[in-house]
Amino acid sequence: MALEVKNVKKRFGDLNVLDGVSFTVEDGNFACIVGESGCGKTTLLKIIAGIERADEGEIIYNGRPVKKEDIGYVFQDDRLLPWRTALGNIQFAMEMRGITDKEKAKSYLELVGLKGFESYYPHQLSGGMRQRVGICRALVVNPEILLMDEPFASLDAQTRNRMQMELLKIWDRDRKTVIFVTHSIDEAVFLADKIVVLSKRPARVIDVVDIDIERPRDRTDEKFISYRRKIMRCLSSINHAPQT
Amino acid sequence: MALEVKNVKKRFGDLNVLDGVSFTVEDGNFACIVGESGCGKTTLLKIIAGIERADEGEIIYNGRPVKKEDIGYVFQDDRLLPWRTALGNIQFAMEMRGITDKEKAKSYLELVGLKGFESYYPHQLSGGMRQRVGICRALVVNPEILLMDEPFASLDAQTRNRMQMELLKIWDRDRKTVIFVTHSIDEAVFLADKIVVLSKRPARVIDVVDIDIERPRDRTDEKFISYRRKIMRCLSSINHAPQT
Amino acid sequence: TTKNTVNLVKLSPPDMLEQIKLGKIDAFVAWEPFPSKAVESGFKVFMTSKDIWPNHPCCVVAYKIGKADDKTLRALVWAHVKATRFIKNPENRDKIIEYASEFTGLDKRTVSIALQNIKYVEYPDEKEFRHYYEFLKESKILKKSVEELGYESEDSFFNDFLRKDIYQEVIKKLDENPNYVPEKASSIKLGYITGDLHHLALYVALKEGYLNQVFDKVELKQFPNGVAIMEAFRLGELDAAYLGGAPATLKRINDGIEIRIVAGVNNEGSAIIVMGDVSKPEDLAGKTVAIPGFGTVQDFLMRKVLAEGGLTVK
Amino acid sequence: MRKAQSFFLFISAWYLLSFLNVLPYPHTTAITFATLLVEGDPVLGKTIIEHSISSILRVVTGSGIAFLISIPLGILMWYERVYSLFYPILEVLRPIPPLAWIPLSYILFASFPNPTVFAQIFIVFVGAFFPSFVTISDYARNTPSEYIELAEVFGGDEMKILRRVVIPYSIPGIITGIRVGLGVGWMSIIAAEMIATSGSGIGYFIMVMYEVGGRMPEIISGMAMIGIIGYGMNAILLKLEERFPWHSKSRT
Amino acid sequence: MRKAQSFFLFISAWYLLSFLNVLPYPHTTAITFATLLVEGDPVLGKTIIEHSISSILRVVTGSGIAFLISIPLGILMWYERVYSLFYPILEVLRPIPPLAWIPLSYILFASFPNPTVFAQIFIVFVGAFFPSFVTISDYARNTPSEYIELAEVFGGDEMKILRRVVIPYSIPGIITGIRVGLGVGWMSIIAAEMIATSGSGIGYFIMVMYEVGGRMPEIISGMAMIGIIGYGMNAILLKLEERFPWHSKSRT
Ligand SMILES: Nc1ncnc2c1ncn2[C@@H]1O[C@H](COP(=O)(O)OP(=O)(O)OP(=O)(O)O)[C@@H](O)[C@H]1O
Ligand SMILES: Nc1ncnc2c1ncn2[C@@H]1O[C@H](COP(=O)(O)OP(=O)(O)OP(=O)(O)O)[C@@H](O)[C@H]1O
Ligand SMILES: [Mg+2]
Ligand SMILES: [Mg+2]
Repeated sequence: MALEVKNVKKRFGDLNVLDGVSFTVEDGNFACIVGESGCGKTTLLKIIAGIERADEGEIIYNGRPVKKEDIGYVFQDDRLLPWRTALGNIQFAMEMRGITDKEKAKSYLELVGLKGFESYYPHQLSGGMRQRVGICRALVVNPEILLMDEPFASLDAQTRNRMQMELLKIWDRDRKTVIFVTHSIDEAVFLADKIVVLSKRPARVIDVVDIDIERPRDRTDEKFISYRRKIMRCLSSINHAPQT
Repeated sequence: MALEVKNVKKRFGDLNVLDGVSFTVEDGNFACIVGESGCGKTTLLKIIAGIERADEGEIIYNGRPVKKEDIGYVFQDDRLLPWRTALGNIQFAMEMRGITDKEKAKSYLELVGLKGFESYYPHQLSGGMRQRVGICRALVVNPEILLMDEPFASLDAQTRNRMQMELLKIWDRDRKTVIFVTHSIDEAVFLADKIVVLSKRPARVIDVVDIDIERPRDRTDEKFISYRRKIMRCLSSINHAPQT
Repeated sequence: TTKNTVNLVKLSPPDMLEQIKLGKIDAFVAWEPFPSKAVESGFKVFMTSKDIWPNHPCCVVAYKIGKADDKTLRALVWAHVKATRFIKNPENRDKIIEYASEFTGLDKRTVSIALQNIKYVEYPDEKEFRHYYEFLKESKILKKSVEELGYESEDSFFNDFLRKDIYQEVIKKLDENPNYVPEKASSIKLGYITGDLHHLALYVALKEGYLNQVFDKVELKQFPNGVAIMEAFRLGELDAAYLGGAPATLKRINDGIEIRIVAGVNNEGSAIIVMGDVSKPEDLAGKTVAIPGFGTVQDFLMRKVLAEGGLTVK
Repeated sequence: MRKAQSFFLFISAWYLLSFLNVLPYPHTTAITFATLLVEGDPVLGKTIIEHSISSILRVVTGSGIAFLISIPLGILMWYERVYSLFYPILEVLRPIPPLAWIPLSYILFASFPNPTVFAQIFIVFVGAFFPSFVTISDYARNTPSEYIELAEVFGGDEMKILRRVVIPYSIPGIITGIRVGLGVGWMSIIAAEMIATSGSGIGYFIMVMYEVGGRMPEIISGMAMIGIIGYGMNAILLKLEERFPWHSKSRT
Repeated sequence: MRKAQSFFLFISAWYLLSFLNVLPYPHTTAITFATLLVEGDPVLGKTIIEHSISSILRVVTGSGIAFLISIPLGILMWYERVYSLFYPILEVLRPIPPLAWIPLSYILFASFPNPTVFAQIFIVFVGAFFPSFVTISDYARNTPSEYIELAEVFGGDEMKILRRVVIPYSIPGIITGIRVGLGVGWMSIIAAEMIATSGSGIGYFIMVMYEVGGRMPEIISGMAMIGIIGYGMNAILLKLEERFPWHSKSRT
């Protein structure tokens, strides 16, 4: 029972992006992917979701190919439909699966602190608010596999911390498989059971670090800081860039 | 000689967004703005840039209103023109001012690590790459005032650190006035001469903290950490939210 | 009130045929060969134009003032008179039927019926022409008076409009010498209406070589109707043309298009076709009847018949 | 203010042309127009209002039917298989002008109770159908791939993508399509009335005035009436377009 | 494959109609068409190719001039002041169909050397101008405010915004506009040729065949020729549209 990414390769014309990426996420585990900008994280997530085709390799979920019904996806750009309100955008995802439950959609908006903005159109929302609507949209369909592409990048520290805890709460309750792309090592260590470190483009898996800390985690904890340092070192070693 | 934001007020219909925001940034200083998601940071930046009108208050630069020629702007969404390549998008900003200097545009792309991607169209670039093109576009016109709306949000830690240092280098050379919106307190303390802390919506200035550390700054430095803690406390106090 | 009114619509003659077949109209008036074609399809001739207004003028040969000199006109009128006389000669009957069939694209039987209803003439009767003019004036279809065009009186207008001297000169020469051929003119741009059996003389003049005898070059142009020919006159694209006397008069006066009539083409040659039981004008009450255009001779003929039956147009 | 300027420009140009003896004077035309509004012309005996109503009824029917087909079909062109099945046929039929259908339509509708009206409505149909169809299908086929991707990742099948993404995205295109289609439909009825006629309609009015001759003010009055009606139809549709709050707006 | 299906569907429908005695059989028509390609018709003595060339030349000239004006003017409608000055005039003139201009255009061009040709080109001009103008100005006026904001913040004046943002953004609209405009221009020439004529052109050919009567295969051949030419023009413009790599694409 696991999600297996097996030797995935992808090129865009001359540009070699994914050069044989393989890793496994156990069912109900929380995995984070970190890697340099432009290394191929979004491409990988799209391939897992089945909206981009791999040149080689395959994605296996519980012994079978991934189905659309398994997936919840948070896009890196917020990708809200401009003709729908905040609430309408969340309902959109439900409609795609034939569900209609306005109250549920509303309760998720409340969860991310957007009560009162139900009827705002995307262009009337701030960047962070739009991103939060995108997160609700992915959560509301109760997916087996939740793919999140830098969902918290445009949130302030407070909101981000709050959202991280809310996400863990939801995950803890339902124990879905999560693959979470982030640039924040702090965030990765705080959230993940397992961190997949990608090399720079063409991406390969350079390391898979299991984070063995009890939840809720404390960022000032000795172990936490040492994990952080480890991932940082790992990343900077591939990049051959001086570490700050 | 300074950029003065004087009692700026702004409502969108029923929604009170800016409720009398005032602060001053001395000429050649680097200011960071932090505040909760949706509090009005982008709105404030747009008002300073003159692309959104304030209901009340004014913006004074060196005793006169701000002119378009003074401004370089990095948008929160990357806002690249889809019909222009990476290089073309940078040249766009130059063309708006009647400059043509392809080599200069190229050199900025190189600066942000996008050598070789000159002729890629926006949809062929990763999220972080697009954001970097947006930064080049603002820098290339040598503005007196550089307004940056979460420019590094979608960058990985390495690239982000590199970009922060490059930005400081450029700033140190030209000593332009910078207003930089960020959600990362770490980033704010690392970059700023002065941090403007905004309350939650409707936004008011809750505190202005001068960062009195020599550059280059060390994130592990005692003083650095204490500033960080101070800003965090300040932010969380307004939000009445538990701090992690 | 529908008891004694008639619904009058304007249609092009080919459409009339289609529409009466569809039962959309109950009667129409048109020039040959359309009435004969309708008869061919089983419709009935109610009245021919001869019954309504004997000897009424129909088509004429007109020229644009300034576009044709007397030499050209003499040549044209000569060819036209020769062709008309050729048509009227009973010896040529078979040949004429063949020409008429080629010209209209109809079978010989239909054209031979149609030919009986047309009276080919060399010059129209001026009195009848004025009769028609009075009708236009009374029904307010004329927008201008001849005085506005710069004529002192209607008499002086008609003297100018119906130019008879060339025709008289040509027939006089022909009387003296049947083999008379006028001096050859250089070229002429000549218009006519597509498939209009009234204009058979033109085709005969062409086929029998009369036109080539007196012109170095003849440029023929087809038009769907007389209005189009008058527009072509206005634009200076034609030197002379075969067309109905109606559009010629209407546009001469209303639009001031400067033309003169130098010869007649035919008298009569139209008929009213009906569907069902119509034996007297009163029977048309409440029906839809079609005319080819307002202010045309056919319009006049129809209104005359309706008036006889005490009917008014709605 | 600006409207007044616009009007002034227009009238000046007209007076200039009248001065050059090309057109009748605006005031003469205005008087004729006013008269025609209340009194019938001696030739046809109907007011210009009566003619307009006939034409409008035909246009509304013909274009209405056209939109009933062009909107769903245009949207369905988003499906690759519908597109490749219908596009070649429609692309060959499209450039055949409404007028060229007149002879055929008379024969096609021969067995109908009122063939002239059917033929005219058919001609309006042909006129309104293709431009609206092209505009709508262009929009539908250009639905941004980002939104399609979004719907796909949430498990939307083609039907749902069509209903929830392609259709709402295409709404501005539908309205533009209706505007353009009505415009061409309006042109077509005028043309159809000019050639074949059933005794009323503005096109018929203009054509008869033209044939009878000497009625330039009447002709221009007819054209003005056409312009006014067209302007009205367009204005209503533009108001409709403003109803979409998310619709990207340019500065005002 | 799909094209074959499409063709098959079309031909079957046609045979059905022929069976019902509504249309002549496709094969009869095909033979007539083939004959007309190489041999002149007995009535007019010109091949259908010669007629087509006449019509195409008129369309290309008339629409060419139309686009020379509608493209810049459509783009300029982005300027609020241009818009409010010209829009009311154009909106009133727009719904006046090309055919309604025939009487006026004859008078306007009476003093020109070749008035019929001028009048016909003018009618095509009117036909092609308005639809292309509406499409282009719709696009230009809908330039996303985000991009305008971007240009403004970098100090672009209106001129630069126009050249660097509005124009490139509107390019797909310009091409759609040209496509729609050419379509209506093509319609207009056929209509113009049907009413007033200069001795050649496909519209003239069809009308003469109709008037002479009994020539349904010839009429359909003429319509087919119109269709083929229109299809060709459209295909070329679609190829052009594909040249824009950034143009949002739907799935293929
Ligand atoms: N055009 C608009 N119409 C209505 N409300 C708007 C509009 N633009 C912004 N707002 C509202 O103003 C508030 C502030 O928005 P703004 O984008 O300035 O926030 P922000 O501080 O930049 O947030 P973030 O950090 O999430 O980007 C939000 O509540 C937003 O909903
Ligand atoms: N459609 C495309 N055509 C060509 N190249 C592409 C395309 N999509 C992505 N790329 C290239 O693939 C590489 C990886 O892109 P991707 O978006 O996966 O990066 P990423 O790891 O998500 O980066 P970031 O952290 O900046 O979002 C980039 O170099 C990008 O230019
Ligand atoms: Mg990415
Ligand atoms: Mg913001």
